[in-house]
Amino acid sequence: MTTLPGLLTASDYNVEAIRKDFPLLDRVVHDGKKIVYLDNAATSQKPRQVLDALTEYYEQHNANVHRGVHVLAEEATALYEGARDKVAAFINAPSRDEVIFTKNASESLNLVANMLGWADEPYRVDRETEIVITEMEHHSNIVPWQLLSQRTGAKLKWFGITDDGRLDLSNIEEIITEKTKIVSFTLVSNIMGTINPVEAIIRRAQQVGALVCIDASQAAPHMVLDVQALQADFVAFTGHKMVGPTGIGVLWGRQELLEDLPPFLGGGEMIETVSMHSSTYAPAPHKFEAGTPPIAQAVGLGAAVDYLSAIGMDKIEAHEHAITAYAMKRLGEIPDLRFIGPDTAENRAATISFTLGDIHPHDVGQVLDEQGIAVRVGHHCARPVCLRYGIPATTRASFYLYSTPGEVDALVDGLEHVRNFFG
Amino acid sequence: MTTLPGLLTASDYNVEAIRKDFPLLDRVVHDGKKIVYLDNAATSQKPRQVLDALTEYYEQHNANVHRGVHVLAEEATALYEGARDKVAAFINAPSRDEVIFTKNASESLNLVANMLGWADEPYRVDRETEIVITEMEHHSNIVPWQLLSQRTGAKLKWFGITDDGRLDLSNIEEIITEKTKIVSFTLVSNIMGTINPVEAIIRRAQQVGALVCIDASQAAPHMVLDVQALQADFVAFTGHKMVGPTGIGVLWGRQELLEDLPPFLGGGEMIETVSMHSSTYAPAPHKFEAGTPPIAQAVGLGAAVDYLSAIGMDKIEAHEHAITAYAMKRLGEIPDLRFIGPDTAENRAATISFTLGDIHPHDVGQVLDEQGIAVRVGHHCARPVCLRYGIPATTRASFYLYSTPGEVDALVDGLEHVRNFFG
Amino acid sequence: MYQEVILDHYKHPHGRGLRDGDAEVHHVNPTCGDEITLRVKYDGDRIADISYEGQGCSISQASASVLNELLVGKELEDAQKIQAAFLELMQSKGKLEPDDAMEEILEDAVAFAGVSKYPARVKCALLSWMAWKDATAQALGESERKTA
Amino acid sequence: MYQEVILDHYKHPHGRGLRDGDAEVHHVNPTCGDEITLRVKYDGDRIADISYEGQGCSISQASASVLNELLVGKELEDAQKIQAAFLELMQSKGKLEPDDAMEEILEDAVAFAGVSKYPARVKCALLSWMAWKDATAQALGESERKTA
Ligand SMILES: Cc1ncc(COP(=O)(O)O)c(C=O)c1O
Ligand SMILES: Cc1ncc(COP(=O)(O)O)c(C=O)c1O
Repeated sequence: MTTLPGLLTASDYNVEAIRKDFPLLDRVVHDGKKIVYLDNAATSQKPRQVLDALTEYYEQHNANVHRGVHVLAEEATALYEGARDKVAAFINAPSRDEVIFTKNASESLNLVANMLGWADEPYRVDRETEIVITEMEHHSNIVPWQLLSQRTGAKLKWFGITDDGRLDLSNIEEIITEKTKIVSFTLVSNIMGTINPVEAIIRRAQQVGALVCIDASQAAPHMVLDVQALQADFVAFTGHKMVGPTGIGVLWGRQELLEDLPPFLGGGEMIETVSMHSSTYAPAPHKFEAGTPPIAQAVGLGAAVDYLSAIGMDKIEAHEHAITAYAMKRLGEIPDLRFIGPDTAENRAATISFTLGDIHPHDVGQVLDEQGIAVRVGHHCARPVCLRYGIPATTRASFYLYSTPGEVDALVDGLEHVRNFFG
Repeated sequence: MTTLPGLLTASDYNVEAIRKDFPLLDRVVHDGKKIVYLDNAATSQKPRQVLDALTEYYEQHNANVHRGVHVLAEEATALYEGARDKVAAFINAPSRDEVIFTKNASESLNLVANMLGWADEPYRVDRETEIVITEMEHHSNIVPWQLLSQRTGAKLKWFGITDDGRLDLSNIEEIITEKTKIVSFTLVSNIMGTINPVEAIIRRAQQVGALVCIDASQAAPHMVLDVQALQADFVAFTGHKMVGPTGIGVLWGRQELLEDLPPFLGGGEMIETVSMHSSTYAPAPHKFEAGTPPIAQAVGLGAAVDYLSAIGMDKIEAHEHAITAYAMKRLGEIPDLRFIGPDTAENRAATISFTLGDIHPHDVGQVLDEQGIAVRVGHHCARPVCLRYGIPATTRASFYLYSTPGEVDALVDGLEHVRNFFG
Repeated sequence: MYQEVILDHYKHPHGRGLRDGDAEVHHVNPTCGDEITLRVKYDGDRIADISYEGQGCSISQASASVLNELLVGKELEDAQKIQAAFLELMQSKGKLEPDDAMEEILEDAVAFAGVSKYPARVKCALLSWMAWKDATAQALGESERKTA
Repeated sequence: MYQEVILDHYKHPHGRGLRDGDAEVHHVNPTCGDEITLRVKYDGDRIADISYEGQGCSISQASASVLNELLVGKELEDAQKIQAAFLELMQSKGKLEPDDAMEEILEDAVAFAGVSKYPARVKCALLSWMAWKDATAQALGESERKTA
């Protein structure tokens, strides 16, 4: 398999060595079958380095942050704030103070929606204004905007999807207008793998003075993410999909915005001074981090970005691209298999959704599982995409830095078995 | 020291064996001083059993929950939902579906405030209605209500504090009135250790038909918590203070309320069905858990409540009470030491705040730290209490299940040293 | 879990299609998008017909077929006993070994015992049964709560 | 970190009390409740007086005393150099070993070198210096942003 086109050679990218860092990949299921984990778009596995960082934090340094003069409190604070530095560097943020830790990408996106709902002019979203999203968003980038729209009276609009799984920007001037306050869209579709054309959308948004929020949950784990190059106003992503722990997410936002916009959750840590009558708030990022933060999880995310950076996001991207191209080719040879989303490997990430004749995805997933192959089936929290294509669900295989051509082969063999079983 | 009044004997409560479960308690600081950790009200240390549960989750079962048919997804879901069962049993909840996982107590309290802010009648908080809190709340139970009051026009009222650190309920009929929609107060003060008289407040709230929210952040770790006996409508607490991981909190709420009240954060997991035009929501608790939850952290909290339950919350409470009584006695003998809060061990938890002459708490804390003794200094996120007593800050020592009389002695010796140093 | 019986019902469903009924319900399994529209027709207390249309996995389809086969023609009381037994089986987490008595009540439906080991699939198997319960409540004018 | 010099300034503060000034500021360290009210009086570009009142720990009190001792009587330009040097020292995380040149500029203030190892205390040491900077900006009519 080393002759795969585009696959980096072992000296450039030692996938076997990488796999050894991930204890779960040795897991054996269903009487002796080694797991083939192809559910990375749902969550990634964690390397030993991240687990060690968590354990070391708890065993050696655990304390609450920001409030103490004792040595543990200072160490914990330094580790927590050090993680912020690491994440800031990972996404090339102009300032560390622009990195807000949340519990997941969903909280990050709700945070943006609520900041704007409670903001003063010129940011305020109200009944005179419009919100723009797309039909290929994850529910976490749909429902917060539906709630905001219901609660403020703002109109919710969206871009449609073309037959081949791309954003339909043909009517961009009607969708994004002078009334648009915020455009929020995903950089990479979690169901179809589509990589969206950021520039065209940002250009139009800037023309009309709308803010732009990018959901990078499926991008941050897989490609070089440079918030300055993106030119967005907010970028959200989530730790557990990028070899980090559960319970930690990130919202990056432009400093002036974070200064001007109101807080969302109130409590300890986010205040400057409190009296019973009124309170003032700490500067960002703390203004948006109420209560004891996910300290260990931030430290774990710091270890995760260290891990990914040491390998190199460009190499991870190249590796995944080669795997994706190979998977598209082999899957494309299966009779009755229909891709939901782009049918080439260009401008798409390592997430592939498909249907298999009229075998229900639940059955596909179950029979694959019996063979030790973990894929996801369902609407993948992007039900409007299923509605768009008139299907109840898809089967989705998603790859990551540790995926191998051999795992693609296992998937293809598994699908053959599924076809015979229900044939 | 085994002759301490009220201290359980080693056969009933083997504190040395308990200490062995907590790796951090072996930590050595400042050139060879073994840590004396008396900052438990800020956060607790974690036993090996909890750390092992986290590692095992990540190494063996890690997957996203609720959405998959593969074996890992089913195991992860069973573990996550199993943690909900454990927490429900720990607080004697009538139903597991009343237990909502959040990221910390602050999120839990903000969740209640926002549910009520967006609710329909009869729960809706608006300009015609009133919110009641107390002067001894943690900022996390003040700021969410200030925000709600600002954003809805509702009036914020509060109970004051008596000179000896108790709630002043003398004007309860004027504070809680027919206009009151919600009364939110802490069961145990995180700065003074006061245990508040729940019954009197609940009785009055029920008279006027107000909902009651109890902040049990400082209670859940230290005493038997029975939400049915409490008779409140909501109870909030946080994992990291009860030997659990950071990044996990709990809101318990009465089932009918959770059914009737609107969601707060929107996204994956909390929906029933989504279209671009509108969405419907899952039944509680999922309605209130948007996005990938803190899965590993919930599992860790499950292990934490297992750990605490195996020892017995009643025994932990008795142990802490004996330590507190001893500490109050010994601290009371120090000249110039003034307790902030009740000066007896009755109806108070193992958290003791004090001032030491006019030596600033920062200096007290720093000099104690140099001796390896970790206490907290400052306003402890309860600045109104400091304002009430006309002091800028306190020094706070807080004990837990692993605290020993020897640690009390170390504190007392340390304070003598502080007095000499600045004397 | 894919017993021959299940695959058979899946490939050759009984009584599929929507026919005249006293009440119609539409149930959805939000986690996987399985859907069913189901109508019941009563003749007094006797189930005259259960007709349905839906999309979903083999388990949900086969289960609807088995439901039709088992319940049509039965008295309501007997049908409820069957439904209760099926529910018990599905909630058994694979720990209930169907005995002869159970087999007598559940007939083909005992084939679903294996499904009960898979929490994510239990809902698929129960979808049509819950829909039937709901439709029955409506048809007979009771005001039971929806238990989706 | 508690050098003799620091304890001395703490116990016997220089120039404490509020006197006449061209501008007054009130700064707070929200993490610990340290507070200072500080006034500056300028005589052209010369600092005629820095008067203050506040509550706080030994570090913040001693630092205000040192500030007064060092800056009163200086030309603004020289004072700013001293302030910059003190800021650099405090942000050095204990890694800057004050040399003779620095000692010449900072005099007693070099005693705070040890404090720079303690992030939580750096703000205490800087409180009065930031207040002075702010008050100076106000007094001289500049519109610098508050850097609390
Ligand atoms: C009484 C009380 N309420 C609420 C909180 C907030 O908990 P968390 O910081 O975990 O959100 C705390 C602790 O910080 C507390 O002591
Ligand atoms: C594109 C996209 N956005 C948002 C999310 C939400 O992330 P989380 O569930 O961690 O909040 C996900 C993943 O679930 C996703 O794939």
